[in-house]
Amino acid sequence: MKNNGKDVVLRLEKITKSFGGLMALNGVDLSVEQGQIVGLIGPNGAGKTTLFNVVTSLYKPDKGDVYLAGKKITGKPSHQLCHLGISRTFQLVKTFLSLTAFKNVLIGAIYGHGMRGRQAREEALEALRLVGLADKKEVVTAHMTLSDRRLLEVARALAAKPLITLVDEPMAGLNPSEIINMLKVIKRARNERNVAILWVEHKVDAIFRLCDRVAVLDYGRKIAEGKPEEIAQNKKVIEAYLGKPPP
Amino acid sequence: MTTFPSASVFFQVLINGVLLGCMYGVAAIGLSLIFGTMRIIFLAQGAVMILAAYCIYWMATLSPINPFFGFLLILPVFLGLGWIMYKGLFQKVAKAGANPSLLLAFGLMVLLEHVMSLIWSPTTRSVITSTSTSSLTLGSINISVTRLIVAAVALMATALVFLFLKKTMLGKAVRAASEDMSAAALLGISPTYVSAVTFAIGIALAGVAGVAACITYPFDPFFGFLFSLKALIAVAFGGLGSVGGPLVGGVMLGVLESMSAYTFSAGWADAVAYAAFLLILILRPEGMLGRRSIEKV
Amino acid sequence: MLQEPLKRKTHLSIALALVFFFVIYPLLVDAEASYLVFLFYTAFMYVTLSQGWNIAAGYAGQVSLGQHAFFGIGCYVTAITWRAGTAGYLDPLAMLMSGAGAAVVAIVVGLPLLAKLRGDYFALGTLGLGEILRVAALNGGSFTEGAAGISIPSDVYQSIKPYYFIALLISVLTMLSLWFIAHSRIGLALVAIREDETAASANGIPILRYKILAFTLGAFVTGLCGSLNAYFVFHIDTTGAFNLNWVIMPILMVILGGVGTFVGPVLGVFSLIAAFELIRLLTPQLHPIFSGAFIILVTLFLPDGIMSYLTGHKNRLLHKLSPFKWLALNK
Amino acid sequence: MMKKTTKIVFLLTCLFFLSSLFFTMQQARAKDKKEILIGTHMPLSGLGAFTGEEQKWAYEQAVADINKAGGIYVKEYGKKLPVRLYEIDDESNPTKAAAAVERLIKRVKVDLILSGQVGAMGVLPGMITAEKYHKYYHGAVIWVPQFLQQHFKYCTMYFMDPGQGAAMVFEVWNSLPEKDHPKRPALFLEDTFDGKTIGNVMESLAPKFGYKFVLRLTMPMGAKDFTSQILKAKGAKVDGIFCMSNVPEAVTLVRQMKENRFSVKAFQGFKGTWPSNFYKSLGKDADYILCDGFWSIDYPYKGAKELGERFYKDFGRYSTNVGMYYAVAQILWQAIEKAGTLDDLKVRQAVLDNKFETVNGPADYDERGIALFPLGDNQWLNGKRRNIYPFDLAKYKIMVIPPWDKR
Repeated sequence: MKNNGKDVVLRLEKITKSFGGLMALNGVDLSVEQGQIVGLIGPNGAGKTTLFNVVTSLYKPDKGDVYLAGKKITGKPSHQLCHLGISRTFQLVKTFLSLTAFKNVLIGAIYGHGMRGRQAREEALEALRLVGLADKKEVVTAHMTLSDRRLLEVARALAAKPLITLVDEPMAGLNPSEIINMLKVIKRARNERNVAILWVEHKVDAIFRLCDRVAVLDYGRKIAEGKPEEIAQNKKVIEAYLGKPPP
Repeated sequence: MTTFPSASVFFQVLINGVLLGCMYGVAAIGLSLIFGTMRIIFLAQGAVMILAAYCIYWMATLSPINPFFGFLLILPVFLGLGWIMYKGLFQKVAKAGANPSLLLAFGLMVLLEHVMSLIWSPTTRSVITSTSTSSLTLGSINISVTRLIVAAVALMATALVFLFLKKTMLGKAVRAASEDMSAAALLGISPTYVSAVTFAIGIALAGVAGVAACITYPFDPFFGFLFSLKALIAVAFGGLGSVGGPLVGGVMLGVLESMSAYTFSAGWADAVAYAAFLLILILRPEGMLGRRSIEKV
Repeated sequence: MLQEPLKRKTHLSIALALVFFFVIYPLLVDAEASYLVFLFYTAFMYVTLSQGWNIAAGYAGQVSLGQHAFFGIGCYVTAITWRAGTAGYLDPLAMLMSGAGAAVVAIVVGLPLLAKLRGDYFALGTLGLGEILRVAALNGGSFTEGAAGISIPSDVYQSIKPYYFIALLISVLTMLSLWFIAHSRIGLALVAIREDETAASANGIPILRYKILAFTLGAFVTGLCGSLNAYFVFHIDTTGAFNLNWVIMPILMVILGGVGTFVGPVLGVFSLIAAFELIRLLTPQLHPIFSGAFIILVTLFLPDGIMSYLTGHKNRLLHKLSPFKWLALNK
Repeated sequence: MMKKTTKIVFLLTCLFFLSSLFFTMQQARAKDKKEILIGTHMPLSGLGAFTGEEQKWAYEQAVADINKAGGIYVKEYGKKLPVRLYEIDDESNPTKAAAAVERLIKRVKVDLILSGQVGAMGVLPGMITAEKYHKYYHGAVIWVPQFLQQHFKYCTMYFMDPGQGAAMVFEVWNSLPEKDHPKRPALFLEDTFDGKTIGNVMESLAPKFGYKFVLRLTMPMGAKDFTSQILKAKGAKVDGIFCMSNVPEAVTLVRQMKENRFSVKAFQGFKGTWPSNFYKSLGKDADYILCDGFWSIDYPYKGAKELGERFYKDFGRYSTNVGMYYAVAQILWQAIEKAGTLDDLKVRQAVLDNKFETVNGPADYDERGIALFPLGDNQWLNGKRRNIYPFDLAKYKIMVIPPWDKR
């Protein structure tokens, strides 16, 4: 499937998901093209992480489907999705604490992509280099800083050689200089790997600086989508974030 | 297979199951509380129960005090014992995680069992009360008075634990801590204090369960372990961490056991209970009253 | 990094020297009259049982309290085939069948349990499995001979040596396979599952498959031990075969040595057996009391197990994350 | 980081543990015999602990008594040798019982082994282990078929005669007035080999005495509730009970019978109803219940009365067991003297070849190594067991149990 001459990597069609009475996602459509960075923003509880979890099959959507490179993948087990080309990071960092940084990334290379032996090791090193952790590869993750662990997660996700990587608030809890570093890493990842990135973020300015396109969720609905500069001007978005201006 | 010849037999079996289940429930409440804070299967629970039973046995043989008084006496004594146990043994080890605590509990169980066997000899003992074998008759149904008392104790213990957790400041702290120890610490609650309190209450409840057991059954130093195994199943049946869970789970287990013993065969009753337990676990992994937790990522 | 090959070499030579010692020891002494030979035989058995538990619980984080079920299956498969005459005395085929029987049950039961249950619930579920099998064997009619148990005449017994060497062989093979697993991609996956199932799955690890693999492997070696035990005791009944001892002791030994470590459980086995023997020797009448006190003292002063004491780094996080982490994180 | 010294201390302790193992091994059997070392293993903890206590007492009395007489004359050494008893607790666990016998033979290096307890839980694994190392195991408390299955060459057994025991129950029931014979008796059996064995014998012998059991109910070990079984029996109009179980189960059964207003004319208990704690646990409710006895203080055999009184002095209660254990030891002492050696096979042969007088009556082993003794029957009344069988020795006659509401 082509869209403006580029391949559409991930396409969501009318995703709906509710917990009990709460509608967390309501008919969300979204598509991401190859090599594109798409930002996903919205106030707290807008359903951003839920959307990620639907894409990676942690939750099963009530309605709607997920397509990867044109193939329907709704409800396939997480580990198969990783083989097919979706990798992700987590909002609450989930590194394998008792393993070294290198082994963390090696897991991505071996199990995410199915590489073996030397090839897997080289890929892991390469991914570590990309995020700038090459010199810390023998450090046990439990002893790493939050910022390093976030970078490590990105490296692990990239080592799986995905078509698309889902990054979930990679800047949460980082200080300004660490944020700048993370921005560089994400940019580098896209440029070097030509990988599509779907990015949930709280820090709107970071998103606007880097994304090709931004989608905005509010109360489970997509209220806007477009280029960053368009979104920054969008009335609905400003309302969602700041509340309705007094009449 | 035996079918029920009449409705009254059915109700008789049902009521007996419920009363037996209350017995399991009483033992399960303490187990569930300790589990809530320490995240371990407290293996020594059965031994602590029997320790209380021997205290009552001693009291009943050496003094004219009515064994039912034991419920009141055991509570403060075992509250203190639990406090000492936590401060002296578990506090240090709890920091190192669940595994060493489990090991410690096992060591405590072995030690207690054999010390009791040394002091009171391993012969079967029992406490005779004024209600030991009396029963109420409703139509053609007989209800054991002792078991009725145990059921009342089970209800009261559950209610008290519920009130403690929901209404008192300390109880709220315990709940906060059992949800998230580190978050509770941030709120200014000392985790060790909360753990010590919960553990002490758990031990006190084990003591109460011991009193309930000794007025109902003959016991020996090694009787507790198998009993607490059933209590454990009751806890899981009801749902780990819920207040009413142990009692509900215990009653379910008791009814299941006595129903299968009547209709099927007493020899298979245990297996039927365990199989139902496995089935429920698989269908409803969070237990009957447990909340289905949504994983945060 | 640079030291590693050297370290590995010393470790290997220590291991080889130990195995060599154990191989020649019964040849140097009067094996039939030596109590130590019997004690070593018991220790080898516990090494296998401990590592059988350790692989699922320590490495993959799936705490099983149902190892006695697998041990019992091993005992019964051997006893039944032996009685029927399809297998002979110390028959390798019967032993493999016993292990396989335990493994099959592990797969059949493990599939629903491991797919649905986590942490403590899985532990309780496996405990239930052991009890169900015990009752089933008790009511098994002429197939298991119920409470009477299956008796095989003991007059075929010649010497303790074959038992000793088979137990040694099984434990060495178990250690070897554990080593290869721990140092392969499988080991990586198991540890990842223990540390974080969600992340492991998101990184492409088929977690159910690996959990079952670890659980089944543990069941297989436990079944082998059960089989050897059946040949050793000549009488199999429910009390002996499905005894909770077969699950409690190995767990104690692994915790004492160090959960999720390779050498720890071996140290745990030998020090616990040695300590219990010593206590028995010093106080024959009171030994259970002292054994209980010993366990309490060890946990008070060595809460992280012998292994972490020796290697010096106490990895607290490892403990927090091991078996019971699930509820703590998800309440 | 760990302090180096503590680490070294720790390693040294480990080394000490291990080396101590080696040192303890080196107890060679002295050429110059100073004593006869008898090993035994008993359930002093765990499920069978209540029987282990009396066994331990009886063995220790037997040893003290023979040593008071100067020991046993062993011809091979040309002198009287005192007896020393080495006891191990097998924790009522078959695996530990087998390990206990390994320890007795290999580390303690005992001369001969006196029986453990409770059939498959202790005696059978003990015998099998002794057989492996060709050590004589002077056994008791095991059923004949289990004993025979193993074709033992180094073991013997001494136990009650199940056929006679079953016949005794029916004879006792038949001694009631005709109208009070249980017409619809039921079997309450624990799910162990004991329950199964005796249940089968009872069922097969019943027609010979004009009885037929209308129900055969299982009482699982450690079960807490027998109401379902009681309701079934009530439904089947059961009026007589034969119950084989341990004490806690028997106590619970009787309590729940009363709670459910279920009366029978005769209640014969085996195993679970004889201990004095059965009566202590039930009080007056235990009255009229029948219990078997391996032995009785009232037996007219030499030493029986004196032994029973000695037990009463130590424990403040009477035993229906200690005489049997004492007799086991008595037989072994006599056999050693007759054999004139401590050689395992020769002592065993002496056990087989001779007739023995004991506090439990005469004992005569057959060529398979089996000696059976008859069972007695007693009825509880006011805290005392009144001996009612064998009829020729008994001072009392059986009484019918009055219904619960008429007591």
